[in-house]
Amino acid sequence: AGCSSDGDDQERDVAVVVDDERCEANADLGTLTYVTGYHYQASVTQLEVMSAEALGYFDAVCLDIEIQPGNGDVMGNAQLVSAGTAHFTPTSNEAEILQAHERDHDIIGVATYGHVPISSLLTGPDVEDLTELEGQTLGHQSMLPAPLEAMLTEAGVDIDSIDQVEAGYDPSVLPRDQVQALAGFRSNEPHQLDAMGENYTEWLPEEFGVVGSFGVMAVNPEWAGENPEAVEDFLRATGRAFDHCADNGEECVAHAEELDEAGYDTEHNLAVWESESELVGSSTPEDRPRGHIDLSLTEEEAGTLVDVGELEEVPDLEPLFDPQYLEAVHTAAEIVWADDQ
Amino acid sequence: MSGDRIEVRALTKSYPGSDRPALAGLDLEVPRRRFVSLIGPSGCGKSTLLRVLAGLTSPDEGTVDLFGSGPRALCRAKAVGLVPQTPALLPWATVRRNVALPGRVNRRAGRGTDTVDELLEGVGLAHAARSYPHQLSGGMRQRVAIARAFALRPELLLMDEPFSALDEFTRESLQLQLLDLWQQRSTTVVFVTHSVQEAVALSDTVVVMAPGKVHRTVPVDLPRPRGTSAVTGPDARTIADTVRAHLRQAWDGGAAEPEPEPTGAR
Amino acid sequence: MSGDRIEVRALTKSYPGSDRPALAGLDLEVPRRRFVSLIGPSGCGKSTLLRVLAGLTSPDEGTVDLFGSGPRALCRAKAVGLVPQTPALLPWATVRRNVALPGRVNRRAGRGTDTVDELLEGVGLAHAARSYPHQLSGGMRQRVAIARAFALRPELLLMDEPFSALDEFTRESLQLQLLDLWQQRSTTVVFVTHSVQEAVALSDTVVVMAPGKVHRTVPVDLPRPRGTSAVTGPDARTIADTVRAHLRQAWDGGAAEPEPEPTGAR
Amino acid sequence: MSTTEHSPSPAAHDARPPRRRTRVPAWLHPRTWAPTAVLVALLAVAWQAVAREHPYILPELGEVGRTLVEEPSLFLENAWTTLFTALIGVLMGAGGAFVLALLMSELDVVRRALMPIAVVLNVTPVVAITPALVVAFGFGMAPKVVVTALITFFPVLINVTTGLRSVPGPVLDVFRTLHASRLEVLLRVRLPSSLPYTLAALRVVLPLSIVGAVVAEFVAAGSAGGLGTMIRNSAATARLDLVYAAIACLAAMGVTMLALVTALERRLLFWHESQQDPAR
Amino acid sequence: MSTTEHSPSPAAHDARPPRRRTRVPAWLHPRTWAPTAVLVALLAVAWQAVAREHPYILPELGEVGRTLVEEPSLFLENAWTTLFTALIGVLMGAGGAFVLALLMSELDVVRRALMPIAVVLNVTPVVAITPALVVAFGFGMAPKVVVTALITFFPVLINVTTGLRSVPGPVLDVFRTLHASRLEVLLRVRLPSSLPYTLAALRVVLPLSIVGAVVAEFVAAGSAGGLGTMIRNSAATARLDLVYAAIACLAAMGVTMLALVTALERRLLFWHESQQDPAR
Ligand SMILES: Nc1ncnc2c1ncn2[C@@H]1O[C@H](COP(=O)(O)OP(=O)(O)OP(=O)(O)O)[C@@H](O)[C@H]1O
Ligand SMILES: Nc1ncnc2c1ncn2[C@@H]1O[C@H](COP(=O)(O)OP(=O)(O)OP(=O)(O)O)[C@@H](O)[C@H]1O
Ligand SMILES: [Mg+2]
Ligand SMILES: [Mg+2]
Repeated sequence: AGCSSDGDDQERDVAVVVDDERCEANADLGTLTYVTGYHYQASVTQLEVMSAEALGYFDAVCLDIEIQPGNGDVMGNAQLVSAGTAHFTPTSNEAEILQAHERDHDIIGVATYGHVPISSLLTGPDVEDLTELEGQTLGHQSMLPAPLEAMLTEAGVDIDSIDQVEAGYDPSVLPRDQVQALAGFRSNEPHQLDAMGENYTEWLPEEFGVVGSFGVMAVNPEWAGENPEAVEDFLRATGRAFDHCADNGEECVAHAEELDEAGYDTEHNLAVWESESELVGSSTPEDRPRGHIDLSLTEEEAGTLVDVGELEEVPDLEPLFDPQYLEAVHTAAEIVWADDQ
Repeated sequence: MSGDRIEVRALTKSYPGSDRPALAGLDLEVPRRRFVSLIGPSGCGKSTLLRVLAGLTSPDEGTVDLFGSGPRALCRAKAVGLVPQTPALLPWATVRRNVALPGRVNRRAGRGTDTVDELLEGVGLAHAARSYPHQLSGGMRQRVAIARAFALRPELLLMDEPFSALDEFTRESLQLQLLDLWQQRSTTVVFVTHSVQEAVALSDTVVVMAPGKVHRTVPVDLPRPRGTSAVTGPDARTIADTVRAHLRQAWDGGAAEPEPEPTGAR
Repeated sequence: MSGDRIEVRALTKSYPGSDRPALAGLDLEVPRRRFVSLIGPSGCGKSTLLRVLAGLTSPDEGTVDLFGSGPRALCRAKAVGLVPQTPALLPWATVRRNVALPGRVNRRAGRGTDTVDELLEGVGLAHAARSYPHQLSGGMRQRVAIARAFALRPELLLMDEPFSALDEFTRESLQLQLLDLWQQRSTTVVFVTHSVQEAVALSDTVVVMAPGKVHRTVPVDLPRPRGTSAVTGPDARTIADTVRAHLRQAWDGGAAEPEPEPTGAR
Repeated sequence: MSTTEHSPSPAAHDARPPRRRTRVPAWLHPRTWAPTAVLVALLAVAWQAVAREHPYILPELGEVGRTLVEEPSLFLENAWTTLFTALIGVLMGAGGAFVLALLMSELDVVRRALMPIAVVLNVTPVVAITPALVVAFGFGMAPKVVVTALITFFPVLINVTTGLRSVPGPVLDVFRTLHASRLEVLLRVRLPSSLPYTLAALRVVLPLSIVGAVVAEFVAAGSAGGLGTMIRNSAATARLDLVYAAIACLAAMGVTMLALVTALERRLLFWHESQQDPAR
Repeated sequence: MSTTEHSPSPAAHDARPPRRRTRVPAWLHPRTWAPTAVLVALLAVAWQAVAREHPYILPELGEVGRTLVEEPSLFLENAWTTLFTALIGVLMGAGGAFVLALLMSELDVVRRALMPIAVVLNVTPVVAITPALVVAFGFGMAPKVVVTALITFFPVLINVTTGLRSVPGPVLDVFRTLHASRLEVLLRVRLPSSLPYTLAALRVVLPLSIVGAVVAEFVAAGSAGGLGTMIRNSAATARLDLVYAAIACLAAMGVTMLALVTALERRLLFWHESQQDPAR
């Protein structure tokens, strides 16, 4: 079952890598809940958590992590974390941390894995310029991601003239021509449309000079402040798992599939993982640890939010992101894992 | 076999889940325009016979011939009036609308009807025309059902203990109206009653039923119109006593369980 | 004002939405152990009076004293048996369970009851014990209701036209059982009927009602036990004629609408 | 030692002079509203206690009230959007179910053919097929109306079907001897007989239509307005005061609808046992 | 020229020898299943036509069938998850409603106090409060059960309340003279009288419980399995064959539940008008 956290049936030959005191303190916290963003999808910030559990890395840091599948509602998850029902949850990008903050949810980002926007805009193959979308319909999932809005603005599109609708998670609305443009994740919808054999054009925000991020791990700041070592060790274990999964995608996706009960599209998820982890690699500077937070980039991303009217002003970012947990478990770009030494 | 009578042959009817048949080979002949009373022990099948005649249930075996056609054909002609044993009024309709019902239902048949007000006055319910059934006493409800059956001036009038809940004088008045109707139109009346006296006073023939069968048919040879004297006279007495004797036989034979009878007549 | 009688004073009862009161200042006294028949035109308030006596409805004005207590107190003692005008059986229960009902309900009152089988045999329904009400004829249902009321051997037995759907002999047999019950126990019986003959045959007193009121009280001074001869004898005739005359008056006075009466007696 | 009972009291208020009844409307009497008022007050206190402890579960009532008062037109407009969808939906759903129930009760073939399909429709979670509905009906109001109609369809179908069969046998007998057509039996007997069931279904289904519209706004792509959209957006932004203010509007709509059905019942069912004097 | 009617036919099959009836079970007779079969076949053809044209609206039936057959255990397990939630939910919801209806029918105070609150609960779109429910009840089955219970509560409450009031007056009179306690009247008269209404409610609410469970799986965080989760995920990946295979499972569950209620009705309502010979 998805909520099983000890999985006694699995092989666990990983030794404890933290000292006894720390191990005891972590164990004393009892079961901690991580709620995924969307089901058991093999995204960055999800697959490595599921794999860390399966590979026994959480056991190695004496954390008892319970993995709960989310339903795709980021703000709902933010609410769960603020309320203390869950302890860790991913958000799609840093902007969502700001938005959650705007909405009085108490969460902060502790790691940002991708440093380019993951959103992309899909249109039919014959669209040559984004201004052609004026007067057309654009579909999104609950709201148009800020990077895409910024991209459209950059491209000189009069956004007000575009009819925006919520189109759900089924990308086939695009080839059906119910929408002429579709907001999506570049790791998701394109793969689906490819699988359907449909033609489309993908528009990437960075090509219009728009910066962004994806794959943010968030926690409740108050709880994290009280239990910094647990947050550190959570990041340690997932970082370790990321390393493993970067080379063993198939194995890790199989771990995710294990959790799922309702039918898992392995192929699609492997594609998601591979494209996202690749983006993480390519957007992380050589000398920085994976997941590092670059507040200057964040500032810029926040700026686009202000430009598109999502935010009134760029808030004080310091309190909303706390890189120290991640830094504490890395030396330079390498994760600290006692076993290795 | 001819169009001028009701002819029922070897009628058999068992209700599902019941061991004793309600009708067990019943034969009956009623010439047109005749007034026939059915009398018999409780549960002997009188209501069932009436339901078969009205085409409301079909017999397991046997034939029913009503003036050369079948029960359904006669209903189709709007020629059948039924007063069921329970008044069966529409609870959501006023007395007036309940009585007006036959005139409204199936207008195509277009049979003339008495005006509703006359009918209501006839049964002494003019003052209650706008009441609803739940505001009526038991006898008043029964009178509404009677008025409703009279409304069509039917060719065949089937009445199941219509006067059982009425006091003697109301009953007398309604009996007279029934006889009126019967004589003005060529109505044939099949009348179920438990009152031997009533049967003798009204009918041409009294059919005494034993469980599932006709036990005996007693002709009532009294002149008409029958005044109070004729009905209470010695001839009537004799006939009533005959009927009563047959009824007694039917009752004794039919009671499957010995009835506690202190007189020990059995 | 004393514990040995039913005393009803100045009873008034109007149903909402009705212009004529159902009871209009009715006075009645019934000594304990008396057998009283109520007779009166249809709709004159007999059932309403019974419902007041049973505590089922409360009068607008007037007092009800039942042997020194009120209707509810008497019901509480499980001393009231009611046979309503419609049988009111539980459709989902067998005949046997329907009759056994009073014994099961409110066991605390712990009044001895006849065995159900005896009761069923008494009303001639032993063979139908396992039938359901919808499988019974009208008269059979009525007999179930009677057996149910007998089951408690109540102190006050209120019967609303209990025998109306029964043939003469079944009726006779049940009358005898009723008298048995009445004599064995100190039962007081208030008995609504439309049969003058039945009223005279059974009761100590016949109360003739006019709409809303007691019109006249006729004592029946016939010796008991009353054999067939006593009931059909000249004394009985005289009493019956008296009752009938009063009933006629009540009927004439009460009928708000002129009834079509060809005899022109009015 | 005699006891006289002036009013033997199971039906005690029969005895009161009727004038009394008409003078003060029943609903003004404390007996009518006091229990609700007391319970509501208690719940409010409990609510506040929870709200103070767990701001993520419930908002404070004062806040909800303030939100409602501040922008009444916002709520009125959105309520109207939702109500409109709900009403059209229930009209189609309940209306269709009613007609179908009539057909089924008359034609056994129809019943046998359609009942299994109705059941399948009923267990199909509409939220699951809203994407398909949007594909089929576009982004406008249509898919929402369809969702509402689907949700309200089944309770009406079942109750009316049961009701149409609940006719006393002797009444049918009389109609049969009158050679009433099936249509006449249907209109004059079966339909009125089924009224208690139909009205019970309405009681269930009218509030349900509001839920249906809200759920549709929730899940159907392309919802610009309506209380459902408002609730979803407010929930996403953790504006619980807005969420519950919207729910309060929904509740008001639901209660009003039920009151209407109750009034209708009084008018139409005066003859039915269920409407007789409760003290009998 | 005389016509004799052997079987005057409105109740024609009364006349058939009863043996015939018992030998072939009714449901085996073509009369029973043919209409459904024909309509289903027609619908299947129409379905296929749409599916070929618009693969995004409906999947081809063959595919759905293949999906079902390929991994039966997947569907069985998820169906069981959903069914379990649904059953616990309906047990709580319908059970609670039943008990509350009893209380309401006996104690007017309870009715006046709780009815408005029940209405408010009924119009509260549960999807709107699932996040709060998850916060309140955690990730497990509890919030889903609560959603199901909330959805199934109201139809039972309304129907049972109406049913408990539908008792013929004279029967109550008899019980009153027997000085039956309120409890006895309730158990021996009101409850059996309300059965037709209660069973109609069950017919509505059992399939509804499945919908409730599915919706809950849809919207509540922490759903790893169940047909609702399956439908959501498959819809997101445009696997319409999986979606409709899951819906087919739901339909099968719903139809089975209804068949059970029908069987129950036959057993319990033999005495009620609605169960009498349809040809009377
Ligand atoms: N529920 C009611 N609402 C209004 N009026 C009623 C109601 N019940 C009875 N009545 C009226 O009260 C009067 C007396 O009725 P009641 O039933 O007592 O008569 P009854 O003497 O028993 O008549 P019957 O011999 O026909 O049974 C009648 O005029 C009747 O119309
Ligand atoms: N629906 C039914 N199911 C089973 N048995 C029935 C049904 N209706 C009537 N019977 C049985 O058929 C027999 C005849 O019933 P019927 O109603 O014809 O009698 P009846 O002569 O009218 O009696 P009563 O004078 O009491 O009205 C009875 O024994 C009765 O139990
Ligand atoms: Mg009969
Ligand atoms: Mg009466």
